Amino acid sequence: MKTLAVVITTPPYSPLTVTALTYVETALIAGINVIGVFFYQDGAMHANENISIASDEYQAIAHWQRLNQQYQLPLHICITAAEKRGIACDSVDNEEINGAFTVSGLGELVELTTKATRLVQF
Amino acid sequence: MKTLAVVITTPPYSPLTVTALTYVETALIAGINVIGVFFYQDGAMHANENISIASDEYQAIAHWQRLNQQYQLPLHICITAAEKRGIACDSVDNEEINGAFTVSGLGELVELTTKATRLVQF
Amino acid sequence: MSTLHLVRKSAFTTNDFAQCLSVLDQQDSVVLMDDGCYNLKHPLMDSLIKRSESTISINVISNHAKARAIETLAAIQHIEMNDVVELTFTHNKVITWQ
Amino acid sequence: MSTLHLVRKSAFTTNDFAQCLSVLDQQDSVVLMDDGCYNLKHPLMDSLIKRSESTISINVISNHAKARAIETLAAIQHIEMNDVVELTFTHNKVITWQ
Amino acid sequence: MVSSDTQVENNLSQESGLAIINSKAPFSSDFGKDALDVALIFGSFEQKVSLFFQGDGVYQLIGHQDGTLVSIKDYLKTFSAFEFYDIEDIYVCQQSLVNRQLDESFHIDNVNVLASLEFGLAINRHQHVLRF
Amino acid sequence: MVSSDTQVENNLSQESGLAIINSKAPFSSDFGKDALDVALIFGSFEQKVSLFFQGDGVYQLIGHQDGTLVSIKDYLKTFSAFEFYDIEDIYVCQQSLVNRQLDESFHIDNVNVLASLEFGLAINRHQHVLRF
Repeated sequence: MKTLAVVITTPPYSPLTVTALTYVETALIAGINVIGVFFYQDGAMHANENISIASDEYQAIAHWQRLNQQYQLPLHICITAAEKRGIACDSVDNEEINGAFTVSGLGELVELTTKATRLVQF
Repeated sequence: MKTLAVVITTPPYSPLTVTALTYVETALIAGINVIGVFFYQDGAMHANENISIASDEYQAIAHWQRLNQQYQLPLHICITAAEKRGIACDSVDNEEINGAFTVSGLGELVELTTKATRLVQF
Repeated sequence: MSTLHLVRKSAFTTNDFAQCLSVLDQQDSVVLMDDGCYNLKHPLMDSLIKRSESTISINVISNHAKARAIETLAAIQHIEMNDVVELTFTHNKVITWQ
Repeated sequence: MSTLHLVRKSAFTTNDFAQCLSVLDQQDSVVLMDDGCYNLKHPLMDSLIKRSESTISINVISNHAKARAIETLAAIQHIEMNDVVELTFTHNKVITWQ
Repeated sequence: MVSSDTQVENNLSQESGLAIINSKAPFSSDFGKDALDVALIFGSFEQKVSLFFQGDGVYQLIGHQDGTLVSIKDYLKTFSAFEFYDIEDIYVCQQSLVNRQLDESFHIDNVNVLASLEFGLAINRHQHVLRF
Repeated sequence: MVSSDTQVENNLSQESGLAIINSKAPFSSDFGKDALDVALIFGSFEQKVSLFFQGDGVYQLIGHQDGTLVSIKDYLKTFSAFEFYDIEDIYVCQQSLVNRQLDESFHIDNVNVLASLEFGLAINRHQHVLRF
């Protein structure tokens, strides 16, 4: 069974994130088992519920949400990276964190890396 | 009269911001009239009230606040850059925006640039 | 033990591509994507193509090159994202140079 | 019409320093700061020092070099941040290469 | 006493306005768009602003690009509004074009191709400089 | 049927664990610290992790640095904890050192200086690679 884990380090407003998203969606369509996406460094900004990108620009966060719903794709946000970037991760039912994302520690990256046949970083 | 305007493009968790802060504080101590600091691009993240940096690391935001209080240094945050980075700028009495910062448009950068003898970017 | 190298940076601006080339092995493949597409016109590409006459496969994502109006070279394979996904699993590992 | 050039990037990684040098004028000054301090050991520095025997002043922020354990060269002025502030006003403008 | 000749020379050498140096390629970061936003706001406030393209920044000027192929809103199209904003001074570094094997054919008119020396001198004619 | 010799060879060539390539200088971004955090967590979960230093990343290993001079918490000191976390495979690219006129003297012990070919082969012995 081909399993894939992906690490995202670019923020939602970076054009480079489009490439990462296209790659992940293409893998899902091809039937690859994407066991999880881990958002690290500036990638953690994806979980910020307040991010507002001009409506005529690429809506990376909405696309990740779509993949999460359509394919039950797990989206893990690194808590340390998120807090450093102004996403309050302390409350249980946090309004600031986009519901499609799970707040995780780096241990989740170990988990994904150990399980995945391939690890790809963007 | 020597007047100085400064543009900050690096986020509060970047070590490069230490250099910018040291420069601005040194200018203030030297009696230079720093007419304003404009936070653009990732610099806009400075106004995010939720940012939490480990207590043993450099607290850039607290230092900017200090300069703002001690020298009445105007700190302008670019609204477009801030919204893109998840800082909600819409409400009047916004709890998410650090009180030391003023939400401004790029017009403020024009104003500062026109008035300043020198413009320095960090 | 082949490696898939995803090159995302312009060699005209940073040295990431040079670092990639320094560890490139004979069975490896290179995919130029994002600003990595600009490397098609970089002097480092000539030396890579000469080396690749052996076994290294060099690819570029068509849309990424076309978006940037970059003419491509005959020695380079044009691929799409589904090919990148396939290459991910036909190689033993992936290194992203960004 | 002199310019103060603040160089903050390593020339071993990016081409910002090379771009700076390409527009450098005879009356200009250069300040190496942050990772720009690494450029003291870069081949581009030799050519700059040769040129600077004329009038270009080359400076490095002491603490920034010391933090990085970089030995400096005799041809280079060691300065502090208050010197940078002063240079800001003794030159007509500032360009930051970052 | 200053002679009128010297005065003319002083006026010519007067540094004014903002020079924006673009150093990044268009489709991998927001830098080009961020620089454009600054240029347009200066234009709309009727402040002098000139654009310089150097290094990978020259890729912002090349013709036949299409950001939509990579799902990017193509801000380069807005370059055609420069005339409307009275942004008339657009300079590109010749050496950067040569290094990248690029022709001097651009998607906007009136781009001045300058050798490094002249490129630097053109920047020097401005009072302030920002680089993106 | 597989001979025991071939089995030994297969075991030797078995790719396992994570290789982390460090490519950034220590005091201008969080990349080195972010890579270190990943390395330590792999170590604490008793997963094999090796560290590679290439390009400006080699500056992370150089002795006599002092981040406190630029008000930066010196995460390089934590490198001395590698042994405690059973992180024993540390490789540095010789060519990167030579280019930067750096001696092979580091602030931690047991750093393996490798020529480019061997450096690449050492990376290849891992199943996964991250680069910071």
